[in-house]
Amino acid sequence: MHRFANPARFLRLASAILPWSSALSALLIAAGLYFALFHSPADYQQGETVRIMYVHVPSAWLAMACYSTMALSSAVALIWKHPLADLVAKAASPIGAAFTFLCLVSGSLWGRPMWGTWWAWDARLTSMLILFFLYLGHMALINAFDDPSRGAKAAAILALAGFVNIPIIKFSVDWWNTLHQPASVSKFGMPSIDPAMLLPLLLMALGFTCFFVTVLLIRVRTEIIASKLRAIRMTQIHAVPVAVPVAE
Amino acid sequence: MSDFAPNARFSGHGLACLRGERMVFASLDFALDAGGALLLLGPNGSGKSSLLRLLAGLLKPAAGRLAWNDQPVADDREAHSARVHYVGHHDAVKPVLTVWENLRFWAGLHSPAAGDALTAGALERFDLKRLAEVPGKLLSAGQKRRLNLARLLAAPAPVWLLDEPTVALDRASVKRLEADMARHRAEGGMVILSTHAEIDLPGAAELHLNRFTPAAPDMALLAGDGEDWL
Amino acid sequence: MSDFAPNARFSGHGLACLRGERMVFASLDFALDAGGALLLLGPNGSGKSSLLRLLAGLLKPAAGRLAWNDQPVADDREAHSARVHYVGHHDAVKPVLTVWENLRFWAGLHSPAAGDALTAGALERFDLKRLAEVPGKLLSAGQKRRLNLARLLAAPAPVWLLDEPTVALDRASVKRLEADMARHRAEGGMVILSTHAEIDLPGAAELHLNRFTPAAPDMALLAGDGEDWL
Amino acid sequence: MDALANYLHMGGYARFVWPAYGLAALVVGGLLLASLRGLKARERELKALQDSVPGRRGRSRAAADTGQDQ
Amino acid sequence: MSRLFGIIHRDLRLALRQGSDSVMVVTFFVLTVVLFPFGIGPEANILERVSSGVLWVTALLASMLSLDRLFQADYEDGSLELLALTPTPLELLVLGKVAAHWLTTGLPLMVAAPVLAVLLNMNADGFVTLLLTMLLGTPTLSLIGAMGAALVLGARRGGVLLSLLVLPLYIPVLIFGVGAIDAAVQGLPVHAHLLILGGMLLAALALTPWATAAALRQALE
Amino acid sequence: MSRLFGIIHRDLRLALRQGSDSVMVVTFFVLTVVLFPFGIGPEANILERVSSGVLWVTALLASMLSLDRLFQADYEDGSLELLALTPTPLELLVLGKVAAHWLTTGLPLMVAAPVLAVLLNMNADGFVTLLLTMLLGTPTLSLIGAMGAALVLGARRGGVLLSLLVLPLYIPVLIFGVGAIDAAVQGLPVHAHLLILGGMLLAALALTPWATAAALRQALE
Ligand code: HEM
Ligand SMILES: Nc1ncnc2c1ncn2[C@@H]1O[C@H](COP(=O)(O)OP(=O)(O)OP(=O)(O)O)[C@@H](O)[C@H]1O
Ligand SMILES: Nc1ncnc2c1ncn2[C@@H]1O[C@H](COP(=O)(O)OP(=O)(O)OP(=O)(O)O)[C@@H](O)[C@H]1O
Ligand SMILES: [Mg+2]
Ligand SMILES: [Mg+2]
Repeated sequence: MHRFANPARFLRLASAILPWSSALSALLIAAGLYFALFHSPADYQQGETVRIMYVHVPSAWLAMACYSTMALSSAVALIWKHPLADLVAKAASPIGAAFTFLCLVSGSLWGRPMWGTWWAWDARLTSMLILFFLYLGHMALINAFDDPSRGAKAAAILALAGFVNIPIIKFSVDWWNTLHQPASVSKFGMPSIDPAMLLPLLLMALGFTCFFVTVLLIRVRTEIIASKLRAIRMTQIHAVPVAVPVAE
Repeated sequence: MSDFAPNARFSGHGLACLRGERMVFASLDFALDAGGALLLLGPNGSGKSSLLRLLAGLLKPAAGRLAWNDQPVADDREAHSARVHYVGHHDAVKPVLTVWENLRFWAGLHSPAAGDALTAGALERFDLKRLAEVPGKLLSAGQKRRLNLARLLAAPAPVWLLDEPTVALDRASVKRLEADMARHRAEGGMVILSTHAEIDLPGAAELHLNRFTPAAPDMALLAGDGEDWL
Repeated sequence: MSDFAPNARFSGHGLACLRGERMVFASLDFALDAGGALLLLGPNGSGKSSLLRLLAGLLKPAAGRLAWNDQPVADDREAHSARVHYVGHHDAVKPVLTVWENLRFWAGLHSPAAGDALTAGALERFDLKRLAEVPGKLLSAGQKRRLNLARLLAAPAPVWLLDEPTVALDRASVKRLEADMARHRAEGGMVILSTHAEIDLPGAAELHLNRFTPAAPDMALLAGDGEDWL
Repeated sequence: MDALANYLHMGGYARFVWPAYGLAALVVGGLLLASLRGLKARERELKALQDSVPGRRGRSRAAADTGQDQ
Repeated sequence: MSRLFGIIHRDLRLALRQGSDSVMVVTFFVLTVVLFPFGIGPEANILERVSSGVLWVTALLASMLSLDRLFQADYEDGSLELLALTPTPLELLVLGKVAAHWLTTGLPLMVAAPVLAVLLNMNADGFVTLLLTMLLGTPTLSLIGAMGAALVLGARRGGVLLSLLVLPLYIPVLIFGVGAIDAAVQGLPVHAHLLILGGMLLAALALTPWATAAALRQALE
Repeated sequence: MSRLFGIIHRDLRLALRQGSDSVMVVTFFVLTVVLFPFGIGPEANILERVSSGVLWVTALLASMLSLDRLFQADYEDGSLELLALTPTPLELLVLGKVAAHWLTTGLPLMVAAPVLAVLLNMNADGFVTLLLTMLLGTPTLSLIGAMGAALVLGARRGGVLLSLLVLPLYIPVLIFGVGAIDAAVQGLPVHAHLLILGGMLLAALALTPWATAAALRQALE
């Protein structure tokens, strides 16, 4: 009967994880920044602009990872009706939207010096823009219904349907010849990138991930309290003594 | 129609219904055998319509399960849909289609067995034959309701779920509906019906919905106390 | 409220109603004095709703005339509107406004005399007070209907035109409505009501609408040859 | 000093690199702050509501207890 | 009067709660204008050349689409019957509804227009005129559109045809609106255009409420 | 299968009787396109330059606007509940409804497009490609739009939300549609564009009915 899973366990778990994840993310991001800004070489082609990579690529990865989290928890919510799953999806989408935005803007800032244009209707860029709109739509849809459980279900369906976009983002550089860089770090086998660049990249990516976990836990906790608030108000409105079972 | 089998049994166990995050009823049980009838009673807002929608398969129970011959209904939704007729508050009458077209469409969609003959018979039975070519928008409230009820006869199905079916019907039509329900039950069908009015449904079991107030344990998630949570 | 005068009289003479090129009734007469009640009866499609809409001023009579204290109603439509309350098949409940906002709006629009106190009293009377802050879309069928009926008390008007008002109401609410109608009549109001259900309206005149079949010779042209229809 | 200026100059790409990092800081910091503020606000609301409904606490606890043995 | 404000207040509240119209119209306006660079290509001079036209055509469409259902919801849920039965002239209620509608759609449209004009690279000389034409033009569109919406309610099947009849009435607004902006961009005087737009507004204000109320009454029969 | 045709048949009949969607969409399409010369001015070369973009943007809007009410009427009058309760997979019924919708809107749009292309001075080399892109693109738009319409059933701000959900997903169709026409006008090969449009149609055909049906089921809860 996980339909009514007790959130107490989740909250205990969250309280246990939170201090670690927040400390770890601060540490990793600090270290990543140090290496990114002071201890990595400029690229022989791209010069100093390559430093944008340490923001751009981790945020791109996180944007996609966050959407995948959302899609996964939406599937769990639809199939097993686990109430926490809905809350996770709801908590995740603003985070994902923020990082997608960061990826878009940093990519654009990188594109200007590299390609000579802020924007091009290239497959990867377009699909990333669509991801951003999907996040916005998800957030809007969740809040568009008077009954929050309906909003959650509609948004879950949207999240799942929109998941097709993720492989398109990932593989668009392989399927179409585009302006954008093909995978060099995330390739299977040996990454074709200078280890001095790889280190800060990985540090930043891990730091962002820990940050994501931290904020996600905070937001899920907020959502749990909010749903509890709603339940209390609802029982006040309907004047039904929620908890007094009627003797038959 | 194997579903009209004399040993058919439609039952629910431990059903709970959440609407708008509010528990409307919980741990509700019922069982109905072929030929049986169940009368849902209760004041406004007690959850009669919600229960009927749940039995039809439009709402998923928050807890508990529905069974047909002890097979969970959830296993084969389409078979369940073929078994039930649901008549709700809305009449689903398209204003621009004629009475005949409206009925024929629903009958054909519900069962391929339904043909023109059955449709004509149903119209006849509900005294709509002379209106067959009239567009839906010209019907009075009671005529629309009768058209909606005519689906019951135009495409046979063993379980009738009727949400306040006598609303807007004149007395002659109510009498006819009562006779139809009796015949349906004699053939092994079942009727589950909510109403605030008098209706003649001999031998029907009664389910009083106001007795079920939201029970506690399941609400732990939504309404539990602070400390358990944080 | 001068319209509540004890010698007020609402009457109609030779009324005829055409709907969709068909004569629904013709040469209908009625008269109602302060404190009186008129019960409209007749099978589905006999023209009860049409007559009520006509009395409200939504439909224009094809023939005949309506009068208030022997003044033709058509002379001053706005005065007539201020005199009547019409409760039809639709509930006019906005899903996004709360129960309070829904009622307050209609009351204020109908008469400037209606204030918060009357609105609150009407909600109380129809057992909706605890739902005052609930948005309309969460109401059950009977709750919506009660909200619609609460207009009657929130902005006083002498003539109540009620089209099957007990539909979807539970028994307790029907009792309350009956009491309200009795009090309204005691205060000099009038009630005209159509129904298929039992309702307690002591001393009400009855108007059987099936008695008026399309007869008038001059209408033969419009009503077709009649055989197709009735 | 020159080294710093030179560094900040980013090989002529300062106006692309620094905004990228600045925005990243804004996004990360903003998310964290907004989420924490939301949590605090909800917690306050809950507390206010629970204080304003005396007896709720006891009742729901009793119910949870009876609930177990149903 | 208090009833006029009553209905404006309620319609504003409805619009804000369900947000359908106002946000919808602005979103539609913004999204459509943003789609154009995708379709036409981002070349600045072409965009500039077509900017006033695109803005006005889109504003016209946004207004027309939002007006389409101005009375529909009230008609379907029975509110329109009750409105017609209140002791207030229906013409006044129509004016109230149109005013509420303009406040929630025309006004946001006006606010959004200069921003989008920047996006489309419009010459800055045209901005003030753009705002003025919108101020005079959008209420006219609302009034005419309300009449169309009422006609559509009454005649179900003929509805489309009747709305077809209403649309041509929009074209003069479009022509003088765009004309004024183009004149302003080229440094020519714009008084004449604005006067004509104002005249159209006054005429619409005087005539359409009657026609609209009559059409609504007929729809309720 | 006979049920699929049953629902197509009924929806076609409904559309033809009340004429709302099909005529409305084509009217909207034609009027909008016709408004452009008024807005932009009749200079042939500028019109030619923007013709493919204007046509596709307008087609997109027309399709989106007509889809807005695809399930709405059935939802409000209770037909949708009954459809969900027939022993036919809801996915199939969704396909039927979308097919009927495309027949009454997408098809007329396609027929009208070349005529309007002439009006906008489009180079004749682009006509065949225009038709082909419309043939592949408009069903995709209908399928995606149906999903959006089902998701927003019963939502506040349904209309805006729909455009927010659907327009971004329309952008690829727009880009490749316009791209193909521009390529054709310039004498370049168009296979690649058309293949991608075809791929999008197949993907939409395979995926959206499930999502739409799921969304409808939850709207009925
Ligand atoms: C607005 C424009 C841009 C967007 C939306 C964008 C989007 C993305 C995305 C989604 C990824 C992650 C892909 C994956 O993990 O497979 C990525 C990775 C990357 N991007 Fe961008 N990008 C943009 C501009 C640029 C520019 C201008 C450059 C450099 C010239 C660039 C270089 C890279 C590199 C090197 C990677 C890492 C690839 C790998 O190793 O997997 N991006 N970008
Ligand atoms: N769509 C909905 N979303 C949320 N809550 C709802 C919804 N529909 C109904 N409710 C609530 O669920 C409860 C049960 O409603 P339901 O319609 O089942 O009652 P009912 O017994 O049929 O009442 P009536 O006799 O008035 O028809 C009511 O309190 C109502 O407020
Ligand atoms: N909008 C309309 N246009 C044309 N004809 C109509 C319209 N509405 C109803 N009718 C016809 O007018 C006749 C009277 O309808 P009316 O609704 O008045 O009946 P009623 O007595 O209220 O019936 P019920 O008991 O079913 O509510 C019916 O035969 C109906 O077909
Ligand atoms: Mg009910
Ligand atoms: Mg009636």
